[in-house]
Formats: sequence, C-alpha cells, structure tokens
Amino acid sequence: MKQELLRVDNINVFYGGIHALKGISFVVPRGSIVTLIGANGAGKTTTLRAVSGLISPKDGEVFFEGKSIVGKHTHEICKKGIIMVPEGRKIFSNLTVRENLIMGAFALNTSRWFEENLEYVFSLFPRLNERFNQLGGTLSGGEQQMLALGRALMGKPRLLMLDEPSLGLAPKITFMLFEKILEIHKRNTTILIIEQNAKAALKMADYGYVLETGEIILQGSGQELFLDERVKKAYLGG
Amino acid sequence: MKREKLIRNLATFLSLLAIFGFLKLANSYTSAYIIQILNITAIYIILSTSYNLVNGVTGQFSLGPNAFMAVGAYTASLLTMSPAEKELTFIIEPIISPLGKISLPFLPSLLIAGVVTSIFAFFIAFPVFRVRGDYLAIVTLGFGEIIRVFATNAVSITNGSLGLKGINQYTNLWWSWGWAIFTVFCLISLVESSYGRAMKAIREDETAAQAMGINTFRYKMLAFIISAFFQGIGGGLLAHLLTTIDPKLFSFFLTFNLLIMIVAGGLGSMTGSIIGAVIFAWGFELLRWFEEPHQIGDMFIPGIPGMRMVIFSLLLIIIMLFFRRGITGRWEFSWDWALNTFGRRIKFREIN
Amino acid sequence: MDVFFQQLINGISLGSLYALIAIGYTMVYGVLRLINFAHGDVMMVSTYFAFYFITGFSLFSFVIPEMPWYVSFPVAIALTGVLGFLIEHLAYRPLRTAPRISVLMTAIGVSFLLENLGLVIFGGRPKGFPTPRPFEEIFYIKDISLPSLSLLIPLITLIFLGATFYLVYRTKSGIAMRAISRDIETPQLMGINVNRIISLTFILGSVLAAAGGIMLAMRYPQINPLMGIMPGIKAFVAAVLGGIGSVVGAALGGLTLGLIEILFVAFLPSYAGYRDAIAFFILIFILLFKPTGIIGEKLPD
Amino acid sequence: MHHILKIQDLTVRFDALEALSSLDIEVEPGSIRGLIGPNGAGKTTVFNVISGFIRPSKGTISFNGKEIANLKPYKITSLGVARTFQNIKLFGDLSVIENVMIGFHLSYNTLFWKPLLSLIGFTKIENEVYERARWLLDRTGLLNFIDEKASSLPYGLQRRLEIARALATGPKLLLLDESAAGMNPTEKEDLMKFIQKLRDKLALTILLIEHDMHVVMEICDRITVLDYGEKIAEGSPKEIRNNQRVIEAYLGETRVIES
Amino acid sequence: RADDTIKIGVILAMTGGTSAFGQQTWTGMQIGRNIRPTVLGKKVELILLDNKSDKIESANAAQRLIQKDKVIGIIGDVASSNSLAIAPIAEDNHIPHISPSSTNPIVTLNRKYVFRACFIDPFQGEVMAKFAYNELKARKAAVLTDIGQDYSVGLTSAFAKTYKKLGGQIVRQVNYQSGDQDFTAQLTAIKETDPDIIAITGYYTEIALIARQARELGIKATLIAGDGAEAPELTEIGGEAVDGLYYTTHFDEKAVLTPLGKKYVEMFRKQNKSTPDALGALGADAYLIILDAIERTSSTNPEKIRDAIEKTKDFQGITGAITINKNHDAVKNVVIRQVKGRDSVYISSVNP
Ligand SMILES: Nc1ncnc2c1ncn2[C@@H]1O[C@H](COP(=O)(O)OP(=O)(O)OP(=O)(O)O)[C@@H](O)[C@H]1O
Ligand SMILES: Nc1ncnc2c1ncn2[C@@H]1O[C@H](COP(=O)(O)OP(=O)(O)OP(=O)(O)O)[C@@H](O)[C@H]1O
Ligand SMILES: [Mg+2]
Ligand SMILES: [Mg+2]
Repeated sequence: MKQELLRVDNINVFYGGIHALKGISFVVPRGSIVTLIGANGAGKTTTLRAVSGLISPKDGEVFFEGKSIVGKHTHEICKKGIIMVPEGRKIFSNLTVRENLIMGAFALNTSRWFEENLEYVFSLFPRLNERFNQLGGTLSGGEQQMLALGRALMGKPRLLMLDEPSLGLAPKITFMLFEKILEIHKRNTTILIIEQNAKAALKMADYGYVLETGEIILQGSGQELFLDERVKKAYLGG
Repeated sequence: MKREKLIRNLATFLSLLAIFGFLKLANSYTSAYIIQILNITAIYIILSTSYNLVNGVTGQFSLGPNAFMAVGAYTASLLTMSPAEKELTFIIEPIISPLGKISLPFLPSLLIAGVVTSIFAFFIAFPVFRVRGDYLAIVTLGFGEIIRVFATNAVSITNGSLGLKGINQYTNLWWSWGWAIFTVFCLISLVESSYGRAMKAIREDETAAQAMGINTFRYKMLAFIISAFFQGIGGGLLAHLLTTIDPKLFSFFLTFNLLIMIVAGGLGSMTGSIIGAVIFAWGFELLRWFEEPHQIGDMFIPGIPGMRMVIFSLLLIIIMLFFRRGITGRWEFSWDWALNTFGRRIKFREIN
Repeated sequence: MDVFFQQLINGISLGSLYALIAIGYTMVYGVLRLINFAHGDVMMVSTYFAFYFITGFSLFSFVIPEMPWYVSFPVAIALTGVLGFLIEHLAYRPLRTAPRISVLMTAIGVSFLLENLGLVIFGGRPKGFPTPRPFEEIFYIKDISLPSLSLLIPLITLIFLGATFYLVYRTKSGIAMRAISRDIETPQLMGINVNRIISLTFILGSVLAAAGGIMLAMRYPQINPLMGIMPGIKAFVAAVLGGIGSVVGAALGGLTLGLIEILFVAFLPSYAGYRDAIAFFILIFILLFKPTGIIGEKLPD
Repeated sequence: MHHILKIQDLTVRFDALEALSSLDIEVEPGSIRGLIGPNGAGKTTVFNVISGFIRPSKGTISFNGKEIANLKPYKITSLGVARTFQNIKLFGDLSVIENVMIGFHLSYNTLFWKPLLSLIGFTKIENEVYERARWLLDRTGLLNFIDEKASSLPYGLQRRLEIARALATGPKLLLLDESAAGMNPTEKEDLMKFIQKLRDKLALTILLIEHDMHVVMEICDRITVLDYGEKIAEGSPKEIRNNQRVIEAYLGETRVIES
Repeated sequence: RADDTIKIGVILAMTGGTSAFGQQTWTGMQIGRNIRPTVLGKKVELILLDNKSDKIESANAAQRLIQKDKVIGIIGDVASSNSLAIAPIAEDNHIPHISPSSTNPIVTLNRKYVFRACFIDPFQGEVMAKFAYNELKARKAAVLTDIGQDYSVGLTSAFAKTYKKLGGQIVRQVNYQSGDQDFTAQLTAIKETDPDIIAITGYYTEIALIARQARELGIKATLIAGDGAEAPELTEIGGEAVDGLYYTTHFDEKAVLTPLGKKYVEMFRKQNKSTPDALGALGADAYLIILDAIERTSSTNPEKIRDAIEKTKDFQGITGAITINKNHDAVKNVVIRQVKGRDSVYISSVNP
C-alpha cells in the first residue's frame, strides 16, 4: 500500500446547531488523486475547510505526513504544503492579476521559483498573461477561476485541494484543466478534488469517497465507483 | 390563526395599559430626578429607533442624526418661544423679522419641526446617496458639522453660541412616552411591511436589490426622511425638556452616543435599539458610583473625577468583544416569541 | 502678492500635517476597512510620551531624566508603535470575524478610553510642548516668514509618503495588506499570517501617527488629552477626499484640505467661523463628481 | 415575426477593452436561448446590459417593443426581466423565505402609510406573500431550508434560491447566468426539467448562459455563441455542435470526454 | 450625621471638551473649601458631579443633586451653555445656583435663584477698550473672536462697542473656533491691516497659540485679552510670544489683596507649585459666597440662603470685594496685568 499523506480520522463539525460532518474518516495516499463526491450540502466543502484549518472540528484528528495538524492555524497548515483552491474563486478583487499571483507564492521565498512557476501558470492559462495588470474584480467569471487555480499553483503545493475547479470554465478549458491536473499530479503533487463533473473526476481519481448528509456512505477505487449503480443513479445523471 | 392574532393584539393593548399605569404612578410617586431620566429615556428611544432605521435596517452608515436633531430642536424652540423671551435672548443681534413674532403651541411646533427636518433630509439625500459606505459616513458627518457651524455663525436666527434660553418646559412623561410609543409603533409596522423588507434587501446587497425591482434610491430616501422626521421630533422634545439649546449640544458626540446605543443594543433590531437607549440613559447615572468617594471597611477611597468615562469606555469595548452583534444580535421581540417562551404554562393550564 | 505667498506657505504647512496624519489613517483603513477613530488619540498619546521624555519625569521611584529631542522623539515614536500593537491585539483582533461595525464600535471605545484616561492621568489642562531649539528657527524672505517647521513638515511628509507607498505597493507584505482588506480567510490559504500583517500595519500606522503628532505638537506647542479629536476628523476627511485606502490620495487630500482651509480664511476673513464647514462643503462637492475621492479605487462588488 | 428581446448593434467598452462589439441578438417569445462562449467572451456583460447594470456604449435593446437600454435596473425588472448572478448575490443575512418574499416586492408594494394605519390589513397581505413564497420554495426544493440564513446554504442550493427569488419578481424574460454550476449531473437534470416546466407553464422566455454542453444542447431551442465580444455562430443545438468555429474556439475536444 | 454636614452640589466638566476649565475650577474650589471647611459649626460637603461638558448630563446632575442628595445650593458650570441647563431646575426647586464663571448675560436673566461669581462681559470689554484707547493710545484694533464660545462673542461685542464709541477703528474682525490650532490665515489677513493692537477675546488655550503664530508672521502689534488669558499655561505655551500681552482679570497679588485672597494664593502656590489662575479663584469665590450667605442668615434654608446671596455686599472674597447687583452679577474691580517673562505684573485696577 502507498504511504499515506493525509489521514482524516473521525472528525465532527458543527455550524452552530447543525451537525455538518458526522464522523468522517478518509485517507489520501501520497502521489494519488482522491475525489469526494456528493449532493449539494453533503459536506464536501466543509471537509476541505476542516483540513485546511478554516474551521476546527469539534473532535477527531487530521494527520499530515503522520503529524497532527488539527487546531493549527491555516497559514501554518499552508506552509506545510496543503494548498486549497476555495469554492467560488475568492480571488482578491482589488489586486491585479500579477499581485494575486504574487500572493499565491507568498510563503515561498525564492524569486527564481516565482518566475519559473509564473511561466508554468501562463502556459496553463494564457488568458492570465493577457490580463496581467487588470484588477481581479473585473475579470470574467471563468478568468477568475483560472486565476484562483493559477494562484494556488504558485505556492508549490504538496497536497492540492481543489473545490470544484471546473466551475464556470468553458468546455475547452475544462478539458484542458483536467489534463493539466493529471500533469500536475505527475509532477508528484497529491490531489484531493471535489468535482460536480463526477464522471471526469472518477475517471481521473485513484480512489473516491461518496458523501451524503455529512457521512461517507460509499468508497472505492475510481473505476469501482464509476460503475456502481447507486453512484450512477445519484451522481452521474442516470 | 385568528385567535393568535387576538391574543397578540390583546397583549399589545395590555402592555400599553401597563406602561400607562407605570407612568401615572411614576408621575405622582417618584422624584423629579427619576422623571427626568425617564423623559431622557423616551427621547433616546425615539432617536435610537429612528436612527436604526437608516443604519441598521437600510444599512446606510449615516453619521448625521445630530444635524437632524439640531434642525428639529431649533425649529420647534423658535416656534414655541414667546416673542418677549426671544427679544431678551437675542442680545448680540436681533432675531430676523418673521421668526421674532411667531409663537405657536407645542404640538404644531413639534410637527412643523418634524416636517422641516424631513424636508432638510430630502434635500441632503441627493448628495448623500450619490456615495456609499464609508464615503456616506463622512458626508453625513459633514452635514452634521455644517449645521453646527451654521448654528454657531447664523446669530440672527440661532443666537449663535449664546444659545436659546427660556424655552417652555412642555416635555413631560406623557409627551415623551407618547411620542416614543408612537415612533416605535410606526417603525415596527414599517420594518415588517414590504417596505422594511426592501430596506433590508438594500442593506444586504444593493445590486441584488435593484435586480428585485427595488428602486434603491427611493427607499434609502424614504428611510432617511422618516428617520429625520422622528429625529426632528426628538430634538424638539429634548429642547423643551432642557429649556435651553445651543450649537455645542449637537456636536458629533451626540451622534456617537446614538451609534453606541444602536450598535451595542444590536444593529438592525428595534428591540436592541430600545434596550440600548434604556441602558444608556440609566447606565450613565449608575456609573456615577465610580466617581463617588467610598468607605470600604477602614479604607477610604476618594472619588476620582473622570473615572466614570473610563469605566464606560472599557464597558463599551467589553460589550463589543463579548456580544459582537450587540446585546440582542438581530433578535426581535415579538408576542409569538413571548407566548412560546412563557406561554407553555398557560397552555398547559388551559388544557387542564 | 506677499500675502498670497504667505498664505500659500501657511496652507502647505498645515496641509502636509493633515497629510502626514491621514497617511497613517488610510493605511489602517486599507487593511481592515476600519475607520480607526482612535487614530487621533494614539497621536495624542505620542505627544505626551515625547513631552515626558523631553521634560523628564518620575514614575514610582524611578526618575527618568530629561533627554534631548533626538533621543526622546525616537523613543516616543517607538512606544507609540507598541501602543498601536497593543490596541490592535487587545481590542481589534478578537473581533476579526465580527461585523465591521462592531470593530468600529470598539475603535470608538478605544478612542474614548484614551481620551478619558488622558484626562484622569495627565489632567485636562493643556501643557506647553517644549519645542527643541533647532525647530524654532524662523527665516524671512522679504516680508514672508518661513518657520523652519513649515519647511520640515512637508519634507518629512514626503519621506513618509515615499516609504509607505513603497511598502504598500512594492513589497509582498504591502500586497498582503491590500489582499486582507477584502477577505480575511483566503489570504490564510496562501500561507499569509494575517495577524502578523495586521499587527505590522497597526504598528506602522501608529508610528506615522506619532511622527505626525510630534510635528503637530512642535508646530502648535500645546498638548491636551482631547487634541487628537479634530486632527483625527480632519485626517479622516483628508483620507476620504483623496480616496480612502489610497496612500497617495491621503497625502493629496490632506494637502488640498489644508490649502482650502487657509485660502478660504485668507480671502474671506470675516467668514472664518465657517472654516470647518467649508472643509466639508468642498468634500461633499468633490464627492458629488468623484464619488470615490480624487484617486479612489473603484470598488467592484 | 415578433421578438420579445431585440438587441441591435450593441457595443460595450471598458476603457481600452471592447467587451462587446456591435452584437445583434433576437429572441422569440417562449423560447429557451442558450448563450455560450469561451471565458471572458462577454456573456455576462450581455446580461449586465440587458438588466441595466451597465450602460451600453452604443446600440439598442428593446424588450417587448420598448427600448430599455438606458433604464435603471429596478425599472427593467419591473417591466418583466429577472436575472440571477454568476457570482451569487443573495441577501446573505436574511432567511431563505425572506429572500423570496423580497422578490415579491413588485407585486405587493402597498402605500407605505397603509401598514401604519392598519396593522390588520397588512398582516393579510403579509400572509399572502408568505404563502406564495412558500409555494415557490416548494417548487424549487428548498422548503426544508425555509428559515435558514441564505449564506449558510451550500453552494448548489444558493443557486436554486437565486432562481426562486428571480421568479418571484414575476418575469416574462428570465436571464440565468450559469445556474447549473455547482450542481451534480443529477441535480442538473432536475434543474433542466424545472426550467422547461417554467417555460411551458408560465410562458417564460429564458436566456441562459451555461458551460455544461449537456444542459445547453438538451434544453435550448437556439444557441448564440460569442467569442471576444462578437457573435461567431447562431443556430440550433445540432448546428452549433458541428460548427467548426465553435469547436475551435469553445468546445475543443470536449466531445471526446462526453462520449 | 446628616444634620452636622451641609451639602453643596457642584456640577463641572471633568471630562469632555471643556474639562480643562472644569478641572481648574474644581482645584480652586477645593482650596476654597480647605480655607473654610465649616460654617455654623457644621462641616461642608461638596458633591461633585461630572457633566461630560454636556447639557443633558448637566440637567440630569442638577435633578440628582436636588432630589437625591438634597443639596442646599449648586455651583456650576463654567460653560454658560451648561449653566443654562442647570439654572431652570434650580429655579423650579428654589435652590440657589451660582455659576463661578459663566459670563453669558442670559444665564441669570430673569431668574430669582441664579447668580454668578464673576462680572459679565460688557464691563470687562469696556475696561479693555478704554485701556487700549486711553493708556495704550491704540487707534487701530483688530479683533479675534472665538465664535464657538459665548464668552468670547460677548466680550468682543462689548469691546468693539466701547472702542468705536471712543473713536477707535476696528480694522479687522475675524473668527475662529475653540479647538482650532492654526490661525495663520486669520493672522496674515490681520497683518495686512497693520493694527496697533490685536484683541483676542477667547481662552488662553488658543491665545497662546495665536500669539506664537502672530510673532512668527512678524506681527509686532500689542496683544490684549480678557480674563480668559489668565492661566500659568499662557506663558508655558506662549513662551516669548506672549511677552508684553495685556489682559484684564479679577485679582492680583500686588493690588490690594483681601486676607482670603492672600491665603488662597499661598495655599495654591504650595499645592500646585504654579501661579493661581482666574477660573480656580472664581470657583473658590462661588463657594465662599454661599458660605458667607449661610453665615449671615444663620440658616441652611435654601430660600434664606438665596435672599442672603442676593444681599451680598462688599464681601471680601478671594478676587476682591464682591457685591451682587440686581442682575445677580458680581460687581468688582477689574485688574489689568501684563505678561513679563514667565510672570505677570500688575498695571492698574479699574473700579466699576
Ligand atoms: N456557514 C455555515 N453556517 C451554517 N451552516 C452551514 C454553513 N456552511 C455550510 N453549512 C451547512 O453545512 C452543510 C454542508 O455544507 P457544504 O458547503 O460543506 O456542502 P457541499 O457538499 O460543499 O455542497 P455544494 O456541492 O453545494 O457546495 C450544509 O447543510 C450547509 O447548510
Ligand atoms: N468592469 C469591467 N472592467 C474591465 N473589464 C471588464 C469589466 N467587466 C468585464 N470585463 C472584461 O470583459 C470581458 C467579458 O467579461 P464577461 O464577464 O462578460 O465574460 P463571460 O463571457 O461572462 O465569461 P465567463 O464565462 O468566464 O463568465 C472579460 O475579458 C472581462 O475581463
Ligand atoms: Mg461545496
Ligand atoms: Mg460570465
């Protein structure tokens, strides 16, 4: 078995009185692509937020490379190499594209890496190069999504967590994106992805988990889940 | 459904009766000191709830109620003061001609004050609502200062920094609480109507509100004018309680006080504004304890003048740290809530 | 003509002072979107620090001797930086995720606290600020008087403006400051220690306030616990006039405000009582045409 | 033929950037029109102009024969154009039902002194608004969340709430900006059925922006394709699917993935 | 216990905009009390309530002192605006009220129970004008008025009237507001007219800064001010710039000094290590006037005390021989002094 990079152990998360995650446990092996699927409100986003430290679970544990990271500050967790692309873009609307990308590389100290990575991001999304000095807030929805992804890549992630990365992207770009994700993965980055385009996600993924109202109800390799009747019916659109 | 409404109306009626009874008792059995604070409380309630309409409900961060109060207070006072009193008071420059001769009873003066204030609000609304957010804050603060500076300089209308004196003390518990109850009644009806919802929508997201077909300017204006009307009335009541006014009374510290009432009470909640007003009116008097000398056992602690304000500032910070959304949050008192909370026992008895 | 030049110099001197204070104001605003009502009061405290170091004092049984200005001023400025750090840490940090208005409220609370503690500790009576000799020099060109401070203040303002501009627009921490102003969560996902950046901002803002305060105290050598209120408001006006959040805007706004005030009184001396109103009239007038200030950023929503 | 929406020679400039260049679009009443194109093509800008949030630099837009190009957004809404936003704009701090009740603003706008005078009368109106809002929430599958704060809903449900709210304004033309984003295929299926039902039952005309080709091809009667602010193609789904320019600019090799 | 203490209420601004003046007054008043801590064999207790420099609080405090603390008299405030809020309450409750230093004529106007321990502006302004015209031989005067202070507005009006009557010319009259720090614009405008003297009718807080900026601009005209100039801070802030400034005030050590005055100066020096100021001395006088009245009527009945205060004649107070006239103002000598170095020297006295 592959070595595990991230292990989430029985975490419970509450929003006030709402029990959003009910004892979720899963594992992301090093060098793999793992996907979480589930209906709206199942708790996918909440799971990622709990890992990245944006919310703290009431109980349970999260281990990254064998060390507990529960209760650590988000920026510390990020410095360990866990980078998340948040749901709904969340780009800095008052900063230019360039400055947004600089922020993505905030935790890194070498400017050499910055230049190199910038080239990489531009090759992925040439549109960002065209809009280099435009304010983030005036980009189109899709351009913002590209920026959000590019920004995360600037930080040299070891575990990249993507919350619906294809949201609002044109089919051509979406297709390219998935290819690029595979490419990023080949560069030895582990990936945890939430994707509404479950078909594509399961095709890419080594392993998948299905969430329903805060619980994991099903898991298996990407292939297994893809062929599972229940999954087909509920999430792949018949 | 129908029965519930009956209960609600009955409850409203009974509590009005209770307030009436309480005021009646207060009027005859308590000291003038208590009556003074009760009057101030009522005026603060008028001011804070109407301020809350603009800042809390409509979400427009205005810092200008001191301007409205000033307009209201001066208008009402100049209308009720007797020509003789005016002539005596205006010693630097005589008062301009028609104003010097007019003298009206209290109620018409107050109403005119409210209307004049609303008209003033109508005109300043155009520049004010061209800007948003913190820009709006500074523009309204600016109008407050302009009015104050105007009151200081326009000696033949306001008597400048000498101020007005000898205003009849018409304000009593009936006037102040009558207006307070009327104000709260109007504002709550407004907030719970489609108008109130439109105002809340503007607070939450102006763009989306427009997309809902809401003429945002019109509603902001409406909130502003209604709020100004009551602030004008409040200013008039205050003037006829203190019997003297001058420009210093209407500095932006007055606005800050109102802001503290509505935010510490719970911005957006009328209940919060009322609670804020009550606490503010009584709290300052209670805090005097910190300035009095005390004998604790053998130790004599002399009073330190100024401590009250230090404690007050600390309390304000602490309240905000522990109740981030103010004391009530956005919670609103309602009879349904009261019946649900306290009514269970009653229902139980009914069944038996 | 002489009169006009004299008034121009008066205006530039006053305007630069407003600008200096406004830069600190706008910096804090730029990060937290917080109208920091306590800014003027922090400035006030800095002048008392400077005052006590220059004149010497005794605290409990420690006696601190008089110190020359080139020691006192840096120490006072540093202490004010610490004060800014403490205020942020104790009063604003716990409200990081609270509504903006709540933070504003604690800012008002802090402002009241500093003023009233000042009244209790220092007393309400003003103190004469002992302006050091080198700053008291006055030069004359024909009939125009040029107090050395009138020259020094614009210079210092320029230096601070340059430094702040560089920091906010050219360094990573500066970009982070602007990122934080819109969204406090996402920057953390980039590995930015948000609290650290905010502390830094407050320290710098307070240092700017202190520099402004000491200049103010030397130019108008009278200090009292309420002296921060009006300059605070004026700095706020200046910052908004220029476009709040913009460092250069604040400097421009301050200068404009100072010049307008002085020129208004100069040309209409008998209406000098309307001076404060004029500042606001101009502000409202300018905002009518440019609703986001002279060089305010457009806020996409 | 009568067109409910007629856009002519529409041009929008942002400083140096020409986001839309003399665009012509005509939409038949009762149809579902798809608006697609690469990211940044100007689709949302079209919506922004129709709904009045951006003034065109040039050109005309007529809705039901009335020129609306320079009207205020609230006016346009009151004429019967409703929209959703790509980056969701709900009244976050208000409850789900309140969000929808605000949508009914136009149809229940009493004179303001009326509620002041008669608490009784206005409660009646309130009840009616409440019931209609409930009905809409029921249709959109949000009934379980009625008292929840809008901002606490998960992403997908927020999108649905936006549609419900837009419907509450009583539109004749509905503009949906990527409403299916953030939904999984099953949910998208439901949404598609819902949109079709709306068109049939309420005789709505719908203009929708969507990047999911499955959705677009399935429910749209006609599709307009934009690229760099210009119309590069228009036609039935079938025509568009096989249009070489569209494939080049927009679809790419998607079809490979789809199959 | 209640029987052997006499309670006098004090309402002063210990916080807020005018706290400097309130604190000065309180310091002096306490020294006054230390000089005469008892009357009729009973201990006198001063109950100080802070009014935050605010009218509403002043009224609340007055009610509280009368109703709760049962004081037999009230002293306060410096600012006329606040004294005006206290006065009607004292009047209604038949409690004597002395303002130590509110010079606005309308404070005592038509009031039976309200007095002041100072002269009013017209007299002082007259003295200033006469001194400027006759002694200083100044023919062209410029005037700077603090438009926000009724004291300053009144003084300017009186000064200008007399000065013009004497044949002098007011070449420029400009305004400022208390709290301003920059006066260069006004002063540059004044410089152009090249006056012989500049009269500054505000308080020392601004006078010192005005003097400095005037000298910086190269203005050489003689400066003259009212009693608002008297405070050690004037020279502390003004430094060399105020050297040579003339001002009118209430007393001087070198002029004939009453025994109380001598004692006061001595105690003040010992306690504060600085020169006594006018506000403090007036505070002490207000206190001593009440005590004198109590002694003369041998009663603690407020009505009787009022009558006795009204009959005060040639009371040898701290600031000289005080007589209360029919308008309830204190009538006493005006002293003219000049700043020399860090101190002031006696120039002359003018009898009313
Ligand atoms: N801030 C919040 N306050 C209260 N409840 C919340 C909050 N955020 C999420 N929830 C609740 O937690 C549950 C899980 O939400 P989450 O956003 O994780 O779902 P999701 O699986 O990401 O859905 P989607 O696919 O729509 O994005 C939902 O029931 C939601 O209502
Ligand atoms: N306010 C603005 N200022 C400057 N440029 C803008 C502004 N709004 C939009 N743009 C630019 O106009 C172009 C069209 O934007 P629009 O939002 O219409 O794209 P879109 O077709 O909706 O794309 P997407 O599918 O990615 O949402 C984009 O390149 C965008 O950067
Ligand atoms: Mg989600
Ligand atoms: Mg778009």
